[in-house]
Amino acid sequence: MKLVQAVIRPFKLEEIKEALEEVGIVGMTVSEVKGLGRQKGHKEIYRGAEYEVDFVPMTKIEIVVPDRDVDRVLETILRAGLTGNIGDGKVFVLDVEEAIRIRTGERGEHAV
Amino acid sequence: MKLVQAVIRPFKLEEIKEALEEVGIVGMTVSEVKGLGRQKGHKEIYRGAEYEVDFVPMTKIEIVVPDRDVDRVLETILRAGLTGNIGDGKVFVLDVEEAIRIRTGERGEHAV
Amino acid sequence: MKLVQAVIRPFKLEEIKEALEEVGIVGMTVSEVKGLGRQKGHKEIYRGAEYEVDFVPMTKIEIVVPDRDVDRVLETILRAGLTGNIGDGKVFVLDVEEAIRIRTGERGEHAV
Amino acid sequence: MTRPRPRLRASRSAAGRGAPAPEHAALRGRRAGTPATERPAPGGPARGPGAALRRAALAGALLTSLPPAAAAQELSSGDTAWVLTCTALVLLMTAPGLALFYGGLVRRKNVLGTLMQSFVTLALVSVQWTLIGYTLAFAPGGPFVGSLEWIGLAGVGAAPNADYAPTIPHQAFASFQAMFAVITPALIAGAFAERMRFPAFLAFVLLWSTLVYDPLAHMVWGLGGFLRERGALDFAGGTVVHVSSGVAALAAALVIGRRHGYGHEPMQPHSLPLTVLGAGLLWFGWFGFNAGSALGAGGVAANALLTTNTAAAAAALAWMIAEWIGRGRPTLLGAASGAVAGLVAITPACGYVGVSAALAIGAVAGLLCAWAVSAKTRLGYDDALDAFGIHGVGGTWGALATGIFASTAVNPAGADGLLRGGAGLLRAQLEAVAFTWIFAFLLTFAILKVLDRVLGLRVPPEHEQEGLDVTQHSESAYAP
Amino acid sequence: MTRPRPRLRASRSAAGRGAPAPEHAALRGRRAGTPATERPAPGGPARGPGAALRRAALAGALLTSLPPAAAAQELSSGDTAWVLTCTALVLLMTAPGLALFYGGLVRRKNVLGTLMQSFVTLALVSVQWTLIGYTLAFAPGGPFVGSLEWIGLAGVGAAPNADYAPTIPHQAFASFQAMFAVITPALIAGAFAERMRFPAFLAFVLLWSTLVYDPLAHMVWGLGGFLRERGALDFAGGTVVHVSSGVAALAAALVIGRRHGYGHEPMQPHSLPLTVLGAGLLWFGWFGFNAGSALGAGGVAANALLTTNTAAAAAALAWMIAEWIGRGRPTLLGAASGAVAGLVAITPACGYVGVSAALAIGAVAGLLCAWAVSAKTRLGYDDALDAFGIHGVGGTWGALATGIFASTAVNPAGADGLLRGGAGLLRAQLEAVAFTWIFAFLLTFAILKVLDRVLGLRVPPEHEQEGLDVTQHSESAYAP
Amino acid sequence: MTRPRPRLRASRSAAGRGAPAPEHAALRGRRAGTPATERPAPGGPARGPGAALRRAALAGALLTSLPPAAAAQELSSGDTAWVLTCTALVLLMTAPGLALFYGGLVRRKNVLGTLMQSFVTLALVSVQWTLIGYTLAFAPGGPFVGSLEWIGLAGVGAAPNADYAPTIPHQAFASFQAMFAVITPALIAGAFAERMRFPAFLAFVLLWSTLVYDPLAHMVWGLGGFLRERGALDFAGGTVVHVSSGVAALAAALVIGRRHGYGHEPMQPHSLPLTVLGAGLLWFGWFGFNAGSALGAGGVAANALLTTNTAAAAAALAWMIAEWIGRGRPTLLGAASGAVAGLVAITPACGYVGVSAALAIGAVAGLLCAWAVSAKTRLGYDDALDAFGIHGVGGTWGALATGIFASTAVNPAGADGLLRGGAGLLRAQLEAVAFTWIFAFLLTFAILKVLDRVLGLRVPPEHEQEGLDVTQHSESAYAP
Ligand SMILES: Nc1ncnc2c1ncn2[C@@H]1O[C@H](COP(=O)(O)OP(=O)(O)O)[C@@H](O)[C@H]1O
Ligand SMILES: Nc1ncnc2c1ncn2[C@@H]1O[C@H](COP(=O)(O)OP(=O)(O)O)[C@@H](O)[C@H]1O
Ligand SMILES: Nc1ncnc2c1ncn2[C@@H]1O[C@H](COP(=O)(O)OP(=O)(O)O)[C@@H](O)[C@H]1O
Repeated sequence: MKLVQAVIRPFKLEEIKEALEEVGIVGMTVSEVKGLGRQKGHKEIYRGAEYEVDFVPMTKIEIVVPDRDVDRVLETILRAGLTGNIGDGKVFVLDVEEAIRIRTGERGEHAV
Repeated sequence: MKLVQAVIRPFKLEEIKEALEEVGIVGMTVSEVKGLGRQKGHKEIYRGAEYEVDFVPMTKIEIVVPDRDVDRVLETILRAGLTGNIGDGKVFVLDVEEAIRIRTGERGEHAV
Repeated sequence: MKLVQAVIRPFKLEEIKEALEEVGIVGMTVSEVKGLGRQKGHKEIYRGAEYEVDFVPMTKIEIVVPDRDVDRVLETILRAGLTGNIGDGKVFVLDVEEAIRIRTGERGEHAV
Repeated sequence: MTRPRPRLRASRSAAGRGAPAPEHAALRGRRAGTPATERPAPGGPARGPGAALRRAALAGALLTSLPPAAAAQELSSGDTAWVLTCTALVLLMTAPGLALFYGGLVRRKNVLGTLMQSFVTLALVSVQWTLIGYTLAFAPGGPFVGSLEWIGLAGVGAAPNADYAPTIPHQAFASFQAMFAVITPALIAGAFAERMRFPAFLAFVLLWSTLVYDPLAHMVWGLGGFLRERGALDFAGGTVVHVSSGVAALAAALVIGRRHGYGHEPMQPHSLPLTVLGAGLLWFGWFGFNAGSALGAGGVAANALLTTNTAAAAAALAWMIAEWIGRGRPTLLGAASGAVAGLVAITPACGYVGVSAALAIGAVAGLLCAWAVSAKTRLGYDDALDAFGIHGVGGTWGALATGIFASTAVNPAGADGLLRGGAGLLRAQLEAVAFTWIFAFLLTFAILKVLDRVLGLRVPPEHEQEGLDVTQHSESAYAP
Repeated sequence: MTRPRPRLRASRSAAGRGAPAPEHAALRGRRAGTPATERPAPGGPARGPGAALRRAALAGALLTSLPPAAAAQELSSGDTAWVLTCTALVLLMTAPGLALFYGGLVRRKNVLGTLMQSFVTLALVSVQWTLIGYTLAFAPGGPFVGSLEWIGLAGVGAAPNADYAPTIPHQAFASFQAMFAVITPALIAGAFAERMRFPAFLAFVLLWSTLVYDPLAHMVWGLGGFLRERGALDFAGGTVVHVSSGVAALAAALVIGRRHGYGHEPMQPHSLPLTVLGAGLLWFGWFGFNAGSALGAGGVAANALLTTNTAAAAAALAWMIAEWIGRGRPTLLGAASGAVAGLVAITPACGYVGVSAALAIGAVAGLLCAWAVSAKTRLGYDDALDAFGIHGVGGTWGALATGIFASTAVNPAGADGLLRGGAGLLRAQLEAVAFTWIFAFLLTFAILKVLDRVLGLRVPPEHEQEGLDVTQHSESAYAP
Repeated sequence: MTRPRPRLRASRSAAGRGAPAPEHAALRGRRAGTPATERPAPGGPARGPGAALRRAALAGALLTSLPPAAAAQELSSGDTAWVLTCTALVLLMTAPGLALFYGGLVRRKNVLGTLMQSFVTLALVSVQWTLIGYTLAFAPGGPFVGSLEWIGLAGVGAAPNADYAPTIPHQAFASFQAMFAVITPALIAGAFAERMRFPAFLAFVLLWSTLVYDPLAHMVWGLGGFLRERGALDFAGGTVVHVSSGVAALAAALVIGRRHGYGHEPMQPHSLPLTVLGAGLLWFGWFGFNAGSALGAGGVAANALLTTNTAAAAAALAWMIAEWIGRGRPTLLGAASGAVAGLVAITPACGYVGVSAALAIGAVAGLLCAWAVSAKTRLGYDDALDAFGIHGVGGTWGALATGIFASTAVNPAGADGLLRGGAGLLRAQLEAVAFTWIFAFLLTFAILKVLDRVLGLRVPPEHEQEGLDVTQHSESAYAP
């Protein structure tokens, strides 16, 4: 199994979620993160003090899938997450050694 | 070393934490996430507009442990995190190549 | 490529970010987490009811870099994240099998 | 003030101060030489053209024969205390009341942009009002707009203006009215929330206040205003404030178009506690808005406060129950929105109707606005925070309801509505509402179209995506 | 009103308006034919059965010989301004004041459910009050409940009701009292926070208001009410509002049981800034609650405001210091809770005691309630937001303290407490408190038991886990 | 009160009640034997040493020949209603107004510590005021401090004090003034936010109130106070409240030093909605602060309210525009800060200047304070929440502006400023400001240095890192 970890634009979450559902991928875990990269942040001003806020609000998706589904997931995210502008985000793939469903104790691909 | 990453029900955190302490596991890193899976979300209504909120609030625990402790950790989480209802969550195990304690620079199993 | 995942003190984020920029590392993804470890938490009191709050607010940094940059990143984090007191945090290194830039579809080291 | 026309505060003396003994009323009747049916202030125009002037003249003639000391004694510290208090209450309605009510409903990235719209409107219109607004609205003038006699508040001093509020300093009246001028354009902002450019917003508020609000206030409340002469009743601003802003909101929603992602992306309120706090402050402030419009602390004010509270309560329950039945759940946002709808609807009526009418007006307002707000989705325009659905619909209902339920038994200075056989009043109310709809819609449409050309109304899509807070104001609402 | 019994506003004239010159008081004394020791309004029952009626008759007899104009002049715009203002202030106490005070204390998943309880109580009881509540509480009736004479506020108009408040419109009095009827059941909600079904809550509020609050208000304040006749003093509702709601909260906590996870899961307040905001609004609104209960703007009101502020301050410090010593830390929640405890305790006393008594009453209230709230954990019931610990305990202490500290030197319309040799008053206070404890506890218990059968009081465990916001109202308090 | 020196409320009668008919004024003029140019209350010292006493004596002499009943009739329920209302409004300014204004500006870890500073100051100074503060400030005494005659508010009862406020209960005046004593030290807390030890804070507030505020209030407003005698005008506390707290804030920022990480770590406001809510409540409450300082509900109060609102609005716009031009963006925090700066600056002037002066005073205040707040960064001290930049700078400008714009045409009880040929007033204002700067700076510096020795001013660096909420109060502002 693989962990597909994507950092995407927050407003793309709904679209990606639906696109994944269409290709049969439902489970995922999502968190709010801040990203730093090529995309420029913005300036903030508080009583004349200027702050460069480099961090951009992003959303992180984590999906664990059997190896055979990885490509499908990647394709879908790349398609649905695209705007073409700097800051669309990244997808990383990591190896997962084991997965367990807490409710049943099922292990491996059955767990996800 | 392994990274045990569990997505659990938020109200189970305290119980799992204590159960882990009992088996000698203290260090962990916790974050608030939203989960999507079989568990149904809920409907929200704002001035007549209905939203399906599919995401369920979940808690993510990350624990890095020496290989020999992995089973103990898994067992404990499976036991303490169980309610038996859909949505109890998952545990994933990933390989960790290196761990370092920032304070001392210690590496490997001594670091965690 | 490797995923360097560091759990640091929140107020060190700015310093580490700048230190990394100086050594040419710009991209990263950051999230707010709670940590449990040797560092003591604190007591809270609400109308006479006392709570032991064991969790300490921490910040998690995730950086994916080509293998050759790992050491540079580790060194920098160890240096800039140090206070010397208990609770400075940890750094973990995981293997990353693939990285893709959503905007361009570039893969591998070009993506990060 | 060049033409002093002191006028007896007959209505408040009779109706507003509790029922005096018959002899007492008769005495006053004799003194004034006119039946005690006149309300000297906003909300109580004379019925029939010229009546106000005739009576004013009469009263003036009689008054001049009284010793001046007696006239001066008319200034009442109790009435002044009440109106100054109400001025503060209505200030609170705009900021932080409305600001938070709206601010809680938007997404986290647009909080400050939304709060700013209320806050800067308070600042901008306060200044505009002292310079030009008050004179356009209230100075003696033609049928459509006031003269420039009181420009920069020249001549508006501590002495009461007997035409508008004979027992309080003229400055108190002008200050109280300032707060009405402030909140009206701020209400409109609900329609174009989350997507308007700030420079365009500033220009809009300035133009709209000067070209729409001030003239309309003059027509309905000002000396010589033409709607005032046609007999419509508007106790505290149902037409001037709520119909006008609600209809303007509809025009604005149509001109500016829907928010990016409307219907697709989730757009839940980011903080309902803020919205409920805002609703609570609005309810609180509305006591000042409505009961303060009696311009004195007597029976009319007490009646207005009681009907206001009752209508708000009934409407909150009605909306909540409607949602419970229709959607399966009673929501807090529904209850809070219902309360505001009820407050809107009772505004023109509060000083002229009794408590059972208030229950009816409130309940219908709750149902009607709940329905209007749901209907929006089907009609396809994006009145983001339902400024039209609540203020336009609720205000229109309230104005017509005044024509149905008003009763001279409650306030002799009012008139009798349909239920008491007075079809004329309902016709007058219909006229006033229709005029206001057309006037406000067309002018708002025109102003916005011009501004769109000249300045650009809407932020670019990337900025809408990123949010107004960062792109328009370089600030974030929340930080660690 | 069938039996007009005009009564001179003697107490407020003498005590309330500052100390008049002797001649002036004498003049009034002569006019009224009765010493200036009577307080015509809530909080000032006559001591000894029949006294009120006797004196009222006397005053009435004398008054009828005065010209009606003089009687009508008693209506005071200053008093009316003050009572209308205070009505608004007490409204603010419930929503958003209490709503936020409670809303900040619950967990994030129950915020809206908690806010809703205050908000809907405002709406529901406002309507109930106009229909049936006011007449049950205040219409002339028997010793336990009012008649239906004023049903639907029939006959409650602009004219003052001389029995209750002779210088303000009757509608102002009814509106002011409405806000007391509103806040009382809302306070109870603190006990069963985070676990009650919404339909059961609505039914409870309706029944409790009608069966507990309205009769109790009648007994203590209403014409012919039996506690009123027995000489107990309750200036602004210590017994009627705080003891009754606090004891009802205890009954409710016992009937509904503990929250799931109580004692195990963390249940910290999700937003203390909201709670502190609520506490600040409560303090602010309490000036209206207490000083408004003078029903006029004079010396008694000023004294009440001063003692109210002083007691709140002393109690905030006392609780804070108690916690500092006992737990090692001075907390903001402690200071805020202490302020509320002090406000509760001074409520029955504020118009009858001086400023040093206020310091003592406040300080003891802070200590006592801090202790009561801690003791809860040991006793094992889950009064989630300490409605009993603060309102029940603080209210009981305040009622007894009135029997200790009251002084006719402060308010001739009051009585002398223990410290000035009047053991009788303390006995009367004890009686009133004991009666209220029993009455409120038993009825609340019965109402809840019946509702539990009929409707079900508690949400199912999964819903409690998920939170009231989503399960009861299909809303979330906060979103991105 | 041992030496009753009743004084006619001439200024408010003439200017405050609207322009009376000439005969009326003349009548009063004759009764008082003194021209109607005197303001009996804070803000209206006599010009020229001894004048007040002379006139008071005169008035007293004449008054004693009137029947006492007439004197007693001076107590006005309208004025009392207004001052009690304003007392509540000024209470609201401190908590939750200022508490939230400051609380929103700090980092999330210091929210409660910051709210606590305002809240506990309210409690502590309320108690201090009743015990010792009021008598030190207002009891008849020497040129620098009051006597102990009114210790524990002995002798402060329902009867009005003719020297300060002849138409309201003395307790109302004392309560109103209490709220000024409360807010002043709370303002200073902005300077040392996020790093002060709580015990040191408590001690500081107690000492500062007793050693700085009370004497200063006496010097400017108290009977026999030496600045009062020198002819400076301070209508509502520009010098006593704002200059003193602002300068104290500067001293405090210098003594306590910069926050850890200042200039490096990000220190954005954690919740601007709270800050804007606070600013809105401050604006609202300031109507009570300024217009309440007329101590009655008449023309002076109305003028003060109008100028207050106008100056706040102008300053909000000015700061916003300055930032727009200088930094490229109009910010909400700028607009809100500007409003507060305008409110500060108009405070000493509001009852003496007209509406165009208010525009000027406000606009300059906005620009000046925006500049001062930016300059801070360059000067290197860390006045964390700009208590000096806004209250010190704005207050100083306001005091001087009063010397420029004051006009006897607006308020005959005031004086003529520079623009109307009165250089003397500006000199008096300069003197008063200079004295206040020196007095407040030196004493604050000394108090803090002593406290640093005795108790330690600053939390240890780890605690500063962790935040005040957890380390000082064992609480967290927000939880899940
Ligand atoms: N080396 C990295 N490691 C982890 N996350 C990264 C890295 N580089 C970028 N990111 C994440 O990807 C997001 C987008 O990257 P950015 O360089 O701004 O644009 P693009 O995706 O178009 O290259 C960043 O905001 C950050 O969250
Ligand atoms: N494929 C997946 N990858 C990552 N996280 C997942 C995946 N599937 C489920 N999860 C996480 O596990 C949680 C529980 O899953 P769900 O299917 O609802 O119930 P159960 O654990 O009983 O199978 C989800 O809310 C989500 O956070
Ligand atoms: N085994 C672990 N797995 C994951 N995270 C850990 C582990 N142990 C500690 N951490 C994280 O590292 C942080 C610091 O650890 P701690 O033991 O307090 O201090 P130190 O870093 O000085 O050893 C913790 O707050 C937690 O977030």
